Amino acid sequence: MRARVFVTLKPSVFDPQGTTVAEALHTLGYDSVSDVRQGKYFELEIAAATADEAKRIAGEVSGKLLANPVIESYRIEIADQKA
Amino acid sequence: MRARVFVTLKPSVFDPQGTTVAEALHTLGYDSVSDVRQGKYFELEIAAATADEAKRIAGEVSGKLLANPVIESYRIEIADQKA
Amino acid sequence: MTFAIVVFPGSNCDHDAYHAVKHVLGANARFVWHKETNLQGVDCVILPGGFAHGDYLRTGAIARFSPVMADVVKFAEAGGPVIGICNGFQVLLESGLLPGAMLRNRSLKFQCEHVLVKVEQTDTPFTRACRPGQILNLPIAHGEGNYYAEPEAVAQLERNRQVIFRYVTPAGEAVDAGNPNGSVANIAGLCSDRRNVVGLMPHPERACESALGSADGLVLFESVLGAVKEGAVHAR
Amino acid sequence: MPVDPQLLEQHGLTVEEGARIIELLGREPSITELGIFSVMWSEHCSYKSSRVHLKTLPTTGPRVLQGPGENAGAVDIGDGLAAVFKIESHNHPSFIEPYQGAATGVGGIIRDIFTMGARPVALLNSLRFGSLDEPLVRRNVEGVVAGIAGYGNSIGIPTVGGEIEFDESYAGNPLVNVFCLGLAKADEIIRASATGAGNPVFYVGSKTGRDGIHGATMASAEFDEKSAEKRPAVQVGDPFMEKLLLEACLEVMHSDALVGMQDMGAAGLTSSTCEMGSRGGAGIEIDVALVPQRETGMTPYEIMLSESQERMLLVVKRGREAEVEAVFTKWDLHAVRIGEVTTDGRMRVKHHGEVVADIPNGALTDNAPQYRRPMARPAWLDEARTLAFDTLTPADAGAAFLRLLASPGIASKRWVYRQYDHMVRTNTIVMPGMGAGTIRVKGTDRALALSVDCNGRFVYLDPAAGAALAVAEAARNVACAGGEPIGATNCLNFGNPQRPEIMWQFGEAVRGMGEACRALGIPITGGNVSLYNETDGKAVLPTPTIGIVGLVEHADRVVTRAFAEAGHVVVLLGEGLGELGGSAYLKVLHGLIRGVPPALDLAREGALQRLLVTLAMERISRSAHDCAEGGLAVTLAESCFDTGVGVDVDVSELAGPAAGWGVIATLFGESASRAVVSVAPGDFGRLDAAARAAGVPITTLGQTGGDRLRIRVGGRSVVDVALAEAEQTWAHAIGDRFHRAH
Ligand SMILES: Nc1ncnc2c1ncn2[C@@H]1O[C@H](COP(=O)(O)OP(=O)(O)O)[C@@H](O)[C@H]1O
Ligand SMILES: [Mg+2]
Repeated sequence: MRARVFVTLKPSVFDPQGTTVAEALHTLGYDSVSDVRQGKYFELEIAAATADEAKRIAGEVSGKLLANPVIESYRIEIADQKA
Repeated sequence: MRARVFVTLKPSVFDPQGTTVAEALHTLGYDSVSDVRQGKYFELEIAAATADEAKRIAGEVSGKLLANPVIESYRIEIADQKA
Repeated sequence: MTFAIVVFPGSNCDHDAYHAVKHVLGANARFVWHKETNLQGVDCVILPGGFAHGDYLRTGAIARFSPVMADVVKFAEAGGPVIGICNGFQVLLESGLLPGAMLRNRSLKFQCEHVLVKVEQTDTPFTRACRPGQILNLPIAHGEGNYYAEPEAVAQLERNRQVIFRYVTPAGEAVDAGNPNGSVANIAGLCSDRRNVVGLMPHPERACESALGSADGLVLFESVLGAVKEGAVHAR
Repeated sequence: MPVDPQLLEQHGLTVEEGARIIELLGREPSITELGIFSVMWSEHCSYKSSRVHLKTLPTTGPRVLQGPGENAGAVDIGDGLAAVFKIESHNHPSFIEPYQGAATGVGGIIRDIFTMGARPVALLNSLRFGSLDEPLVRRNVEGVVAGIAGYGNSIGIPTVGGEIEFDESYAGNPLVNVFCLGLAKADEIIRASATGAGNPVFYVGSKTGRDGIHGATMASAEFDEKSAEKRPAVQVGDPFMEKLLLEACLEVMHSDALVGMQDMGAAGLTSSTCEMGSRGGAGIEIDVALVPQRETGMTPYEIMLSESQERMLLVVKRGREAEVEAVFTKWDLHAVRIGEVTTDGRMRVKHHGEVVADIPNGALTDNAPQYRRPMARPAWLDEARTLAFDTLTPADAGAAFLRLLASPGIASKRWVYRQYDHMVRTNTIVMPGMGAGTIRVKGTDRALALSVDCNGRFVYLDPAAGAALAVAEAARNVACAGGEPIGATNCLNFGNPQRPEIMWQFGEAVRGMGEACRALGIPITGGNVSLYNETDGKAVLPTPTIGIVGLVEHADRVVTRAFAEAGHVVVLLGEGLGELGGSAYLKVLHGLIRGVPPALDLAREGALQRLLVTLAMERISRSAHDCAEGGLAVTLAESCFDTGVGVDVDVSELAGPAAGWGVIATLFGESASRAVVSVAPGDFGRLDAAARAAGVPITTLGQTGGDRLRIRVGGRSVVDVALAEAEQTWAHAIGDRFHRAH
């Protein structure tokens, strides 16, 4: 089963990359883009019987390794079943 | 309007980060995870009248700046309308 | 002869390049701020190492939109010699002046160390003073120097003899043991199809004086100095 | 607002301190004022437990241009130039978030240097972690090293040296101390003071968010389960912003439009506003509504206490604003006027014109509490200082030798420094791993040799002696390279000062450090104190790290640790007394931190250091390496590595009986004031004469050459290994403990 994990900085945490990208976009003339936040995106192939099980494994893995709980939060989607 | 952009390495490109994450997961005992690909994830706030317009802008921005077409591809979703 | 050293916000080897060409080589050098739009009067352009725009997003991704880059492209298209070192190489890749892209080092770590690099081609303005097959001891210092291009693109680079530097072992072999970062075909540096634009990950400007551990990098700057003096290369 | 005990406790203040605030203000403080007092009176900013001791350190000397009291110290290095340097800790943040904690530590110390008008040119770091066998410790190490690399590499300042040690006591409380050195024209040093009533105060750099609120108080509290809750306080570093700030500030300083500037580090806008006013004998009034903000709805309290990184406060001459603004604009930065200098000696904070805090500067600085905390020699110390050799079986010398080379404290640190750009700026003439990190000073003949050191085991067993030994070792390191030690900075890492035994360790260490620096003529021009380094009531090994700057007269005569070629004569300078107390041998082979640390005779130490400088500058020594961790055997091995020149020595003259503790003590004892030096045979006479003239004992051990490492006692080889094998063991011990070998 295919799991997608989105890791983003917690809202209160400063995102210098996003800020710099937003500035670059303004320099390029994209003034309609007002805010950019940059995060990480993972695709995992998980051998699991059910979507719930895949989600559980993805959650564990995210909490332990993919995301840094001190500054980041994560969200999981299982390919054929958004959650 | 909120746009989400996913940038991933093209399938043909070796992903050193994903490979390392997969190895680390196996060390931690997660043998059910067989393949990991790591990409980037952006959230953009775009001032646009319609979702289509937001999508057009996000597409331009991704093609020009957020993704490097030599190695990466991208996908866009507008917050309230998955695409 | 005058070198232009482009300074992007976040460049940090600009002063090192300046020191090498001005105080070691004895040529003229001037800094060109990235917002300037005129390279007039320069004979060679150096895009120095560093972290332009913090290397945020991707190395070189934002720098290639700097105003000065339009003139750098013009200068290159007119045949002028351009060298991108480390971050400068990454900017050349992003701006399409050289083909391919950089991935993270396969160690996933920044690596700073001396490596051995073999000169594969001596018909570029930056290698013409080298012996064919000469092995240079040069430092690298990068986190994303793992050169990648699609197999057909690499084949074309090889056909056109555009691979001018390769990482090698002390025995001079371009095998995995000599490859510090995972670059395809051990590629350490390239030239454009017209051969006047050169990019490389190692830092020749850090290896121009024996007090710094190696003076092997000086030959690149001597090469271009000779090429310009003899009129072998210039922007027309 | 009435201050109740609970509110005070949340602010890390005692009831007595609360009463004192009311007395100083003559009224109840507002919440913003209470926040301001809490950070300014925190241990981190007020040095309330340590100041009485720090006052005893030697801080003056003919070369000192700036002693303690400014953002960094400065010493004269000739040619009209000053070396500006300081060390700082970021221990607690680096435990909570290793990458960002270490990265922002680097960012902070760099700001301290360029705030003085100096261009930062070198970084070093001193790190302590738990055992590398623990997966969590390894992650911590990876994060900290990557964070230091991420920040330093990006901003383009080489990390030219440092140290890293491992001991279980640091598992829950690693130490991350970062040293930075910059160069300035001696007559252009900028002070962080605000003068000239009516001069505008500018804010420049990153916008202010809710980052790190109460970071300074966090750095002043020990860890327990509850500290996890303080996590949202984590700050994220932006080296790119700092690079812009660095270039812009240095450019602004070249105009004379600037009056003073200060970075906003710990305690952010609060400490910068109050300290600048206080140093200038003036006051500062600001309106926090004018402060650029990243988040919405921030209160004056939050704005004043935020520890967002990469921000500076500047005082500019009235009428010269446009010049300064133009420089920042060039670097894509905005300088924002947030207030002005006043004459009344107060820190006045407004919010949309309404006064929210109004405090005399003195109440926050000079009148901050000072404690002479009780001290007591720990009851366990006598026991720890006894070493019953008859209960131990000495290890086989050859096996012990390899075990020591493979122990992370002694093994090659290449896995660490390979991640640091140590060559950028093209000044580094002695790379990390080859001795004291040495940078040439372009435009002069000179170089600076830099070293940071501390052996926590020695300090634990005898704080005064241990701290003195740290000074001796750091100074000896720079002397080996050919540098005369001319200035020092310290970072004093200890446990909870409210425990008398910790306070005793602290007081003793400061005393020992002061004595050593005085005897060796090395002024301490600044430093940093980090207390409360404890986990669940267990303190780290007391770790008073010292950073020393050595001045090398001729850069082209610098000497490294490695044997240059075969056929050179190898000598030992100084005397081995076979002292095993606190040694790496006891720790690694027997798991013990016990005994009495080596004796230190400061007069002999000084003589040795002067001799080492002479030998290098007169081109007599071809290599020089000080004997420290692992003793003579490890020193000899390290002298062989990297150049691959073997060695064959006979230590009979030094050894006691040829078996048992005599050999072990000779090979692995860590007696002070020793160095292994090699010379070309033709230069031996000059060496011998110089050593005799200096009154330094000299013993010829053997010579360099071959591909083995052989140490003999009498006719018998006690260590005899292929150099390649020993070097492999040493080179890969740390890297192999991490996942990827590449
Ligand atoms: N251990 C010490 N020895 C000598 N001086 C010290 C020590 N610790 C701190 N100082 C001095 O006290 C002053 C305040 O230090 P600190 O609060 O760390 O500075 P900042 O907050 O500006 O970084 C500095 O001048 C510093 O040099
Ligand atoms: Mg400071």
